[in-house]
Amino acid sequence: MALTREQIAMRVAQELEDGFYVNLGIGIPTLVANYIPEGVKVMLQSENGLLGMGQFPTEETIDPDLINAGKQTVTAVTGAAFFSSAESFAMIRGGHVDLTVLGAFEVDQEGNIASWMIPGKLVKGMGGAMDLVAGAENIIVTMTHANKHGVSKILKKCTLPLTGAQCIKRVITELALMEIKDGAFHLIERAPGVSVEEIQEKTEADLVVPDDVPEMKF
Amino acid sequence: MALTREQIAMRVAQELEDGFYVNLGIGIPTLVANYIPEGVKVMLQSENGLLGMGQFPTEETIDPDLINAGKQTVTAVTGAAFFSSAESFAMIRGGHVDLTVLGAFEVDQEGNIASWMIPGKLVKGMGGAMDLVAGAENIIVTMTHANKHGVSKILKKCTLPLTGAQCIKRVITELALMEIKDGAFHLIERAPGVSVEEIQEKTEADLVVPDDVPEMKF
Amino acid sequence: MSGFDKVVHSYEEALEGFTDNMTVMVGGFGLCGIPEGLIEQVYKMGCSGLTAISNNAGVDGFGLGKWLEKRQISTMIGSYVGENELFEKLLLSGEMEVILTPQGTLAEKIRAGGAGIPAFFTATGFGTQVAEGKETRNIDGRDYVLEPSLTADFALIKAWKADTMGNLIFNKTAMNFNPMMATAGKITVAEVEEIVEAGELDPNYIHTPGIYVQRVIKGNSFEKRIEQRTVRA
Amino acid sequence: MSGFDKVVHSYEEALEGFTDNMTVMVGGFGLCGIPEGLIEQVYKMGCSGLTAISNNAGVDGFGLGKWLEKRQISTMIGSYVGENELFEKLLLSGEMEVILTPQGTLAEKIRAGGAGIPAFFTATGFGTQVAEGKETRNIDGRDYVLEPSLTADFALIKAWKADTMGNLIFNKTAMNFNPMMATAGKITVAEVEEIVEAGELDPNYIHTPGIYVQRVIKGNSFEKRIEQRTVRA
Repeated sequence: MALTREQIAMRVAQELEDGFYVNLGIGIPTLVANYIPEGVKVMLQSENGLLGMGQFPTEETIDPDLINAGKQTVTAVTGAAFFSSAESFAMIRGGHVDLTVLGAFEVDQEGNIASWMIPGKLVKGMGGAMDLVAGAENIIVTMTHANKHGVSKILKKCTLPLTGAQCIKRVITELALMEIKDGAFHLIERAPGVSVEEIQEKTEADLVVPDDVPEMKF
Repeated sequence: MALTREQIAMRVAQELEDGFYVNLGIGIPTLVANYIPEGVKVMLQSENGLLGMGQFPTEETIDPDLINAGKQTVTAVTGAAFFSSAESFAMIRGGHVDLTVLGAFEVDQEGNIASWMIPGKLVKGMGGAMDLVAGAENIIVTMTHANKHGVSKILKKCTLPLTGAQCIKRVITELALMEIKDGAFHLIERAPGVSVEEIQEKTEADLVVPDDVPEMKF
Repeated sequence: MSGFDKVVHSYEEALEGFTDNMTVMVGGFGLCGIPEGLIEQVYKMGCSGLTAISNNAGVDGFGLGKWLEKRQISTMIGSYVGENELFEKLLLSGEMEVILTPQGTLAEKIRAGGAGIPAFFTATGFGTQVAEGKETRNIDGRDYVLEPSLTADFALIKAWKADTMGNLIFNKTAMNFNPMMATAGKITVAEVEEIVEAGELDPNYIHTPGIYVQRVIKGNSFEKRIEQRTVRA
Repeated sequence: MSGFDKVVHSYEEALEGFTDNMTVMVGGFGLCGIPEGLIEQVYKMGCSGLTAISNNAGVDGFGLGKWLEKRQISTMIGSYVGENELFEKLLLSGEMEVILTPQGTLAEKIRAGGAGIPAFFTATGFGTQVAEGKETRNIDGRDYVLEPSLTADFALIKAWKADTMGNLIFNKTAMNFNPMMATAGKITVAEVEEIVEAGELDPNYIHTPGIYVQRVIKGNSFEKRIEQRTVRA
């Protein structure tokens, strides 16, 4: 069975380590915060100027001056710090954030990622995504493996304008966890009940499949 | 009569305007703070991270964490701010300081200044001087016109390693106030009782002398 | 009156000298920490041909969205269009020039402008549209893009509190782009919620020293509209 | 124990992994805001071949002056020799390599190193010895020098207060180079006067967020020697 959005987030959350500073993008990445493993403490960085993002506020504690990068009202945890956008991206660009999780339209086997525009159709702007992919040592991309017509988004070469070049090493989709190295995707884990064949079918890129592909554990 | 150090400082102080942010170097420039004209308020910037430097502390209020760029214990005035060295030089380099006053070993008619080392003999380091001469829109150099042997320090071309190239426009010595333009010094004012001839004699550089050279007024 | 009293008492005075075709930075991230009254005043004045530098362009009908309505902006430099339909329309139709800039690069370009750094290298955007036409260089095995800095004729920013000398503090994530923009405007105008006497802000915790700020105005009122009102049960 | 508890309880622990031939940044301006105990510990350990990055090199017999005594530094990057006779002697004799760097350029090189900017242009030093061998460029009619950034294996800094998570605040002009160095060390060790619980420092006024700080140690005692004791009557 393909993973739900929540299950993708759960699988990503297994990559978190105690003491990590983490930046979670909009969409599925945001959900990761709900599945932080027991005994693991992480600090969430929000690129609009907050280290130590907490849960949503209550109606009583809502504060328009306290939002996250998705413009959602949030809270700050104990030990948080506020700072400017320049300082925030100094952290990101300077490689101080341990893990970044973000979504994508397409990724390819060279490690390129496209996530910010569809020419002539959709222009949301890159926001902080280009800085995040250039700056974070450790990036996980969460995305769907193919579009609703079954067309693969795991490509030999991205077709959309890039967000970053040769920067992506790990991708988690509803079907698989893959690593990119030596110009190919490597299948590391598959979603429970999903066959290697289905993954191959939905992957346009070169896919290296080892003899044994374990199922993800939750 | 040649000006005393105090009189040089007094003449410089006449250049201060109400609302100026000013950086005063070590030596004669420091004395300028004692002669700020009535009705004129200035804020003194100290490049180690203080905007709004005040007078020396009393024995009771002395604080080792509060010093100026000359490493002297000082105080902070009402409305002062503390900040990092990076922020401090952002102010300086970014041209936010209205006036910088600093000393020199030599200046020349191209606007070059040498103030930080005498090869093989004296190396104090440039400290913030190179940044100050490159960043301040408005620089006044205070210095003695010649050394104790009568050798001019107002030169056609500096002989010592430069602090900055083509950045100096105004020089005040114990003998004269001069401006540098079009590759020459221009005599603007002379110290009371000092003859144009004496100034010419002690100036190695090309010196443009107008018909009338007024005396400085104190 | 001291030369360090930066307080002005009307939006007209706050924006004296602001004209058509100027370059203007506007603080804020989304609708958080924007100088609402100053934006409104420029809208009223109707100045056009503006080059606006701001992370976002407000939303339809609020913030910089109002300048878009009146077509006051000829060039927009920002990182995110978001849900602003008019912005997206003007961009796609080419009616307004839009220079989309990565958010961190935008923040750093503004900081650099204020700090007298004319250009710097960054890895952000290498190999993408952002790097097109720009110098690139490999330094110690990594590829970088040379980015020029940004300055502006006016910087319109929002702070929480100011003292009369223009020292500023910001509140929480309403800080965002405001401190860098304060340094990069030839004339920086800070719209604030409260003005206190000099000396009331602790000199150790001032976010923006007064040297960067030319004018301070107490805002009439702040709507502080929320874009994504999210609460827990 | 949480992964965010940065507190260590001995200078040995604070400097674990510090070895010969490393590059080390040391905060402070003159003797103001220097990590006295960490400097002393490196002196005790006797590590040599160090590349030290610090605005000054202490005074004879105190601060980095002690490292000079033991000839622990092979390359010194700083802006000011000042009245430190041994420093001047080692420089003039060539016994120690000294890279004199304008103070503002030094501060910016360190900030850039921490912020992932590998190089930037500055007008400072153009036409002087500082620019020799460096790329220069005329941008919009002004000449600039390209300066590469600096990073270090260890950054040894001094702060006023820390919380257990490594958030720092500095006191007055004892801030100086410390915040930038905190960002540029692979391992940043902060020696502080007081450690408080997380949450006790106001998140709005933290000078250095804990993400930059790997270890925090409460200093045994601070002499805080004054170089120029000036008082008024």
